[in-house]
Amino acid sequence: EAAGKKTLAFVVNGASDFWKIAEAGVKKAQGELPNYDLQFKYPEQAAAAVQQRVLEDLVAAGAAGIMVSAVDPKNQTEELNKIASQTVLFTTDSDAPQSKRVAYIGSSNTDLGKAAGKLMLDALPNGGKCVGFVGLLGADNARERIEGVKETIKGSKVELVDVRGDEIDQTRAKRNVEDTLAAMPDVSCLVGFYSYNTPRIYEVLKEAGKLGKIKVIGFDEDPITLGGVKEGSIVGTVVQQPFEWGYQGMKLMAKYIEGDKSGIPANGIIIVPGKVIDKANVDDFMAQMKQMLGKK
Amino acid sequence: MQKKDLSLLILIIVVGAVVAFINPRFLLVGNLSNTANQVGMFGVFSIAEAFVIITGGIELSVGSVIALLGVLFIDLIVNRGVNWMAASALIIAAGLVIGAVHGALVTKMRIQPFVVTLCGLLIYRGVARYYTEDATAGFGFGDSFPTLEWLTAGRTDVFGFPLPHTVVAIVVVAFVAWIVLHRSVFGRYLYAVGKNEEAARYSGISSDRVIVSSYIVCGGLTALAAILIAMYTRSISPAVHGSFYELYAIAAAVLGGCSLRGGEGSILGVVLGTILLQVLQNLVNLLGIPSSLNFAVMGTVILIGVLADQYLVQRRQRAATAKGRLQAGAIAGAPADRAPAE
Amino acid sequence: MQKKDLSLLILIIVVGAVVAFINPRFLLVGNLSNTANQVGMFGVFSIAEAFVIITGGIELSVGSVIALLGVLFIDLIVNRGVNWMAASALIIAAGLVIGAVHGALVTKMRIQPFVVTLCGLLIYRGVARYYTEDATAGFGFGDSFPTLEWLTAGRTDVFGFPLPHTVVAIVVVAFVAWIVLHRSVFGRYLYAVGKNEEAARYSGISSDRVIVSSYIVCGGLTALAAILIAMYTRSISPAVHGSFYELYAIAAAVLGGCSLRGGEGSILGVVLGTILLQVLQNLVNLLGIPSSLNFAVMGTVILIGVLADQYLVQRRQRAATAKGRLQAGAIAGAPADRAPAE
Amino acid sequence: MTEPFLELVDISKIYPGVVALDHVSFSVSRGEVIGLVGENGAGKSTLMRVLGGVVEPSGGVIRIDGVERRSLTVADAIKAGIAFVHQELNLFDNLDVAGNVFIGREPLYAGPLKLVDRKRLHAQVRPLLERLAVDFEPDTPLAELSLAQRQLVEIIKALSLDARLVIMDEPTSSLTLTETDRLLRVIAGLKAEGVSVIFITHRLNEVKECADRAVVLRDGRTVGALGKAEITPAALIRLMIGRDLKSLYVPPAAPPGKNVLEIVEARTETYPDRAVSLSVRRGEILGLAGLVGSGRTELARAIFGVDPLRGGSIKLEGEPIRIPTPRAAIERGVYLVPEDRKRSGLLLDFSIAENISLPDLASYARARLVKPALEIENARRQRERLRIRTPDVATAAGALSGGNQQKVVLAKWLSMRPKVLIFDEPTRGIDVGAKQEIYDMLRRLADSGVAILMISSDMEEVIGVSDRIAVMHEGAISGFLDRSQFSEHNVLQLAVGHTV
Ligand SMILES: Nc1ncnc2c1ncn2[C@@H]1O[C@H](COP(=O)(O)OP(=O)(O)OP(=O)(O)O)[C@@H](O)[C@H]1O
Ligand SMILES: Nc1ncnc2c1ncn2[C@@H]1O[C@H](COP(=O)(O)OP(=O)(O)OP(=O)(O)O)[C@@H](O)[C@H]1O
Ligand SMILES: [Mg+2]
Ligand SMILES: [Mg+2]
Repeated sequence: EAAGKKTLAFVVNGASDFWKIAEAGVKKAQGELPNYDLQFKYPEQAAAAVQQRVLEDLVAAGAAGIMVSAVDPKNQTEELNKIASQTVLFTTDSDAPQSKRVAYIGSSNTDLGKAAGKLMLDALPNGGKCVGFVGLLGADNARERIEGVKETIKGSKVELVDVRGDEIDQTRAKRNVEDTLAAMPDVSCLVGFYSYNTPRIYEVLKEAGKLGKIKVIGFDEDPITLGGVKEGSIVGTVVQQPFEWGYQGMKLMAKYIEGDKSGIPANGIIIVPGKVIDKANVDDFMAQMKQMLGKK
Repeated sequence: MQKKDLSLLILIIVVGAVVAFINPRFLLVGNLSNTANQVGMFGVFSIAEAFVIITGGIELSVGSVIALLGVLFIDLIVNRGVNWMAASALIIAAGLVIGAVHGALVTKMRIQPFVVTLCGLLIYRGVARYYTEDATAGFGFGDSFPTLEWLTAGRTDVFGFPLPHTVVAIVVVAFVAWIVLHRSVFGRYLYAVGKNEEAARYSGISSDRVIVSSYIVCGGLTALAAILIAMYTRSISPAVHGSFYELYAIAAAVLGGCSLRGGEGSILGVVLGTILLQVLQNLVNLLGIPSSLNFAVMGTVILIGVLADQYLVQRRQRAATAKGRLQAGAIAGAPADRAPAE
Repeated sequence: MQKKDLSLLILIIVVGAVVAFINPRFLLVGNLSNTANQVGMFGVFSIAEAFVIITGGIELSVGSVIALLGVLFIDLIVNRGVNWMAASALIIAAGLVIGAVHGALVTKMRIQPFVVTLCGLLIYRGVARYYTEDATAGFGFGDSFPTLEWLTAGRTDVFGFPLPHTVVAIVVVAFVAWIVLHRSVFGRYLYAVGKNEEAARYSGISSDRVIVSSYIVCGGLTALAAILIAMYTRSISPAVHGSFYELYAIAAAVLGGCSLRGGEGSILGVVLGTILLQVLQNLVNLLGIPSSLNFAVMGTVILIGVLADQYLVQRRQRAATAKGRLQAGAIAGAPADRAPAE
Repeated sequence: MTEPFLELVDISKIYPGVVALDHVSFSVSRGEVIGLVGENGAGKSTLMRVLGGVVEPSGGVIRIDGVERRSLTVADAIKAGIAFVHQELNLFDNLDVAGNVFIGREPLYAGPLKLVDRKRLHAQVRPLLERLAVDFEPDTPLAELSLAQRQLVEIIKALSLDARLVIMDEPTSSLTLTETDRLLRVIAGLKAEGVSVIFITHRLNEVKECADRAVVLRDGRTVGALGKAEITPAALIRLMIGRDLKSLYVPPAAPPGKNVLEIVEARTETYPDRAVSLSVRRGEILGLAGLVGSGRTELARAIFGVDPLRGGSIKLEGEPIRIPTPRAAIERGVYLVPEDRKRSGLLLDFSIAENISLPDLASYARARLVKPALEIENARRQRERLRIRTPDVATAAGALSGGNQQKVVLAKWLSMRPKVLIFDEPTRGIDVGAKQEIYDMLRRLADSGVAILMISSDMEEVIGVSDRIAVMHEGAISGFLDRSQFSEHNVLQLAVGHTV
């Protein structure tokens, strides 16, 4: 490590493509922050204990600032405070409002869920039965998204009858969709709550020849999801802007460490709103993504 | 068919009947076809595992190998434009090499199979994650390999039943494995080495070669499973893809009558074990059991099945002894000067 | 200290020295204290596992038990307002009961330990998830149990080193386990049953009782570990909490010289195995190795360590033979009519 | 004779398909030494296992000191003062000698913790080791002992019990004359102390030497008892098999031919500085005698390719050959019948037919697929030829009695074309009838041109069967004896390293 360079770390809650976008944001920030060494950390498992370990080790290694997407923010408060007492701590993705973190940068999963709920209402004017698919049923982001959806569709004829979990096992994710089609012939819309759920839904419907007959609403920006949106077989997808979290977050943190605290609002919460991608804006979004990730 | 296999079959039928009774949609062609498809994929690597278990070893890296080879396969055909046949050959070759390395470490370096394959479990997943930088490897939208897809993930209509090609794969693999294990010289050697390596050596069997071969077979079959599964999910997050699959494989093998002490087990049993596990998965979704209870249901049914089987075995033994006693009575009543039995 | 333990210690020291050389922050008091804390928690359930492995069994439900009992513990003290001492006692009792059930299924019903504990793995996690409806169980903000927290997650300054109390726990547990295993009659029986159950039975040892006891000890210690870990993470997502910990435990035990065939292993070895695994985890984070490579590094170091050990063993054997030759030479030179050696 | 303190009345034991004991009655008095003999599978071990609490009888009663019981547990038996040396070793490789001897009865430190007092443990074992004058220590790990040494540990374990009755199930099967003599003296000592001994053996001379009474079992029933004066091998044999046996030694049909196997300066792992040279001729039975641990087994293992040869060379029919693995040996027609048949000779869970075909499976296969019909057919042939007593060649080899198991091992090799057959203790644990059959077989094989190397610790057998004897002492050949020089004295002199 070059002498004198301060380390800023971005610690995520598990490995996924989603965080690749945030990493791109961090890389962009690195270009503008030559005096810092920006690190991007994936804990080897999406478990609080594992992440805690990564945080402790980062503090031990002398990180000047850490931005973390806590696995379980509600209950990690104490531990996060321990980290916050030794270094500058930002949270992202899901907040830990009661902790001593300096700021939160991210979206509100409940809002994202509400946006998806609106998509469902629009897609099913006459109502219908919906089933959702998610990786970890118990995770906060999943609960908040589901809550947002339920809140929005409450009182309408659209119904979310079940949400199936798959432990982030793709085989099971796909299988869950197959089994749902078998068990409920009258299902009229499927919702993929995690980024990989929507592509699995898309594939199963394609194989069953039901594309377009059953409405699909997704989250996040998997290429297949976007392709489906473009094709018209997926109603729309609700995306967050992790690139901005990484980019803005790192720059804010550097500023904060240098003593400039103007970028932080009083409550410490900086919401980067999500976006609904549908057939109208999908081309623009795809172009933008390509540029962000620097892909060919 | 061995008794063990029969009781497993009965368990499957009982579970199936109960599910069909509660939700008749269980018997829909589509659902059966989906379940059969899963059995195809999981069966291939469960049979792979059985080969190693029969020689008294264990292979814990199945899941990680499936992740690593799956990632490589997709990378080869999607990003590097390698012809899919060449890519499949390469992947299978890689599986064979991995098996050979495990076998060599176990036999030549005399490291416990558990340790060798545990390190494999850790290393291969790490390599897969590093290689993709933790990104998901997958087909882009519209990427299409019609022949490959038809071969691996397609279905053919057979008298109105959409038969998944993975089922064809498992039938072929199981048939060949059955011949090899239960009919061939090599299979006999596998059991002999698993039962008593020393006695096998004294009979002129080169047990090291047999053990290495079992790992190689396992590696090759696992690679085949990796391709089938990759083509099914069409996307692989290297951090989680296939994790815990080694437990599935071992569970299927053990349910199917393999003993972790080696020297026991039948191919039919392993296939039935796989079917049971998949029917249990299907049941949870079809009966609308909360998915959090998925594993618990699986565990409970397995436990009940094993307990029932054990109970029946013990009853059968008692019956046999009772019969023996009757015979003894008859003998005791025979004239004392009967001819010696020699 | 056995030779096996010694080579493990040397491996740990070598790895530690290399890490410290590359990043001296490894030796910071805070870092060492954190690593020690991890060793404390993981060591307790690794020792638990070792008890079962030594009798020739295996316990796969460690991780799930840690999840289930952790959830229950937090639920008891946070939501049901049970006194923490009573709650701890209840949890440990639950662990003992789980162990007793496993032991009974293994000995009385004669079901393979692998099957029994695999079902346990599936069932307990399912129950934990169902109980909490997949929600995370944890302390709310401000919930505070000062004595309990101090006892389980606190640290005491010892000559400037913040000694985590989990280390105290592991030292006590290891010491007692060492006495029990290596000095007491019960320990002797554990090894005897693990090596040759039939012979143990012929010697008047009730091997069933010994085996059941080993599962009970394992259950109790796992419950203790569950409490320590719950108090460390302060939150438990039942779906993932403690998953794979059984592999950690088995790996630590096997690294520490336990054989999965039973009858072998030492407590010191298991503790050293745990330390090695934790230092490796620490290393990945400290050296800024991409965390995707975490497991790969762990696997590689273990493999290299085992290989080196094996290499040394083989060299030592060759050396011993050479020495034997020398002694034999001396005998050959002795007068021919010396007293027969009988 | 005093009143019997222990009585077995009408004991039966039924295994699925087998009646192992059929209303056997049996009693033991104080200070009595009883020889229990019978063919393999007669039920001797089963009867004793009932007494030792290992097997639950299907019928009958056990009366100890007037108290009647239907069955015993191991703990009951130990409490009643019964010590048991099992036919198969029951020891722990992961404990030392002392730990094995006192397993289940460790001396403890005072206090509730039940900690083992290891000093006392070792001290208690030492005098027992001295009593049998063994060459290992209380703290020698068991894993380092040879089969015979392990057998001694088992005996010591039984002696350490201070029992009223010591049951020894074939304790001498792997011992040489020296150890056997010492053991017989120990038995005499026990008798003098008022301890009773039940002694099972297939070496009938031993019964004559030590027993006050001999009980003969056949097919699970008592067929007779002989008082001390009546015990002679011939009388025992008549009771056991219902006819007389001809003498052991049958001279070769033709003088021996050319050297088939030549060992030149062979060195083994344990005695790398001792070299062994010997040769076996066509049609000859070369006996290889020696004390326990003299390195005979190791030599055989090295020739057969199980262990590496540390030097020297092997010639087969004049041609130097290298045998790195058993496979190589088998391909050249050099076969070994190992001394530990349960561990190395047989796969106990495999059927008889499968065991026989294993070394030569390819010839029972077409296109690499095994034809079970061929295996069965050959196994049936071997069953007739060797008179293996089993109704069905598909039974597991483990279900056979010891003698029949040994015949299965033999059948393995006789199905192929042997050039050299090495027998390591060919009749360990085998009854006289079967012994006779095996000796006949050895002679017929030799006459058909096979060169036979027979390692044996049974003096009678070495002298009775061999055409020539080589004696080993501490890893080297201490001398050869021709038929004219055969005598116990000469063999023993060479075995302890003296010359004759
Ligand atoms: N566990 C068992 N299961 C079934 N049959 C058995 C069992 N143990 C013994 N037998 C049968 O009981 C009969 C008596 O066996 P036992 O071992 O008592 O003979 P033995 O007289 O000791 O013979 P040997 O001289 O070969 O030791 C044999 O036919 C044997 O096959
Ligand atoms: N498994 C073993 N492990 C260690 N040492 C052994 C082992 N087997 C034999 N030995 C040692 O090797 C030496 C040679 O034993 P070997 O078995 O060849 O002797 P033997 O003449 O066949 O005598 P016997 O078989 O009657 O004991 C002995 O000193 C013995 O202690
Ligand atoms: Mg016997
Ligand atoms: Mg020998």
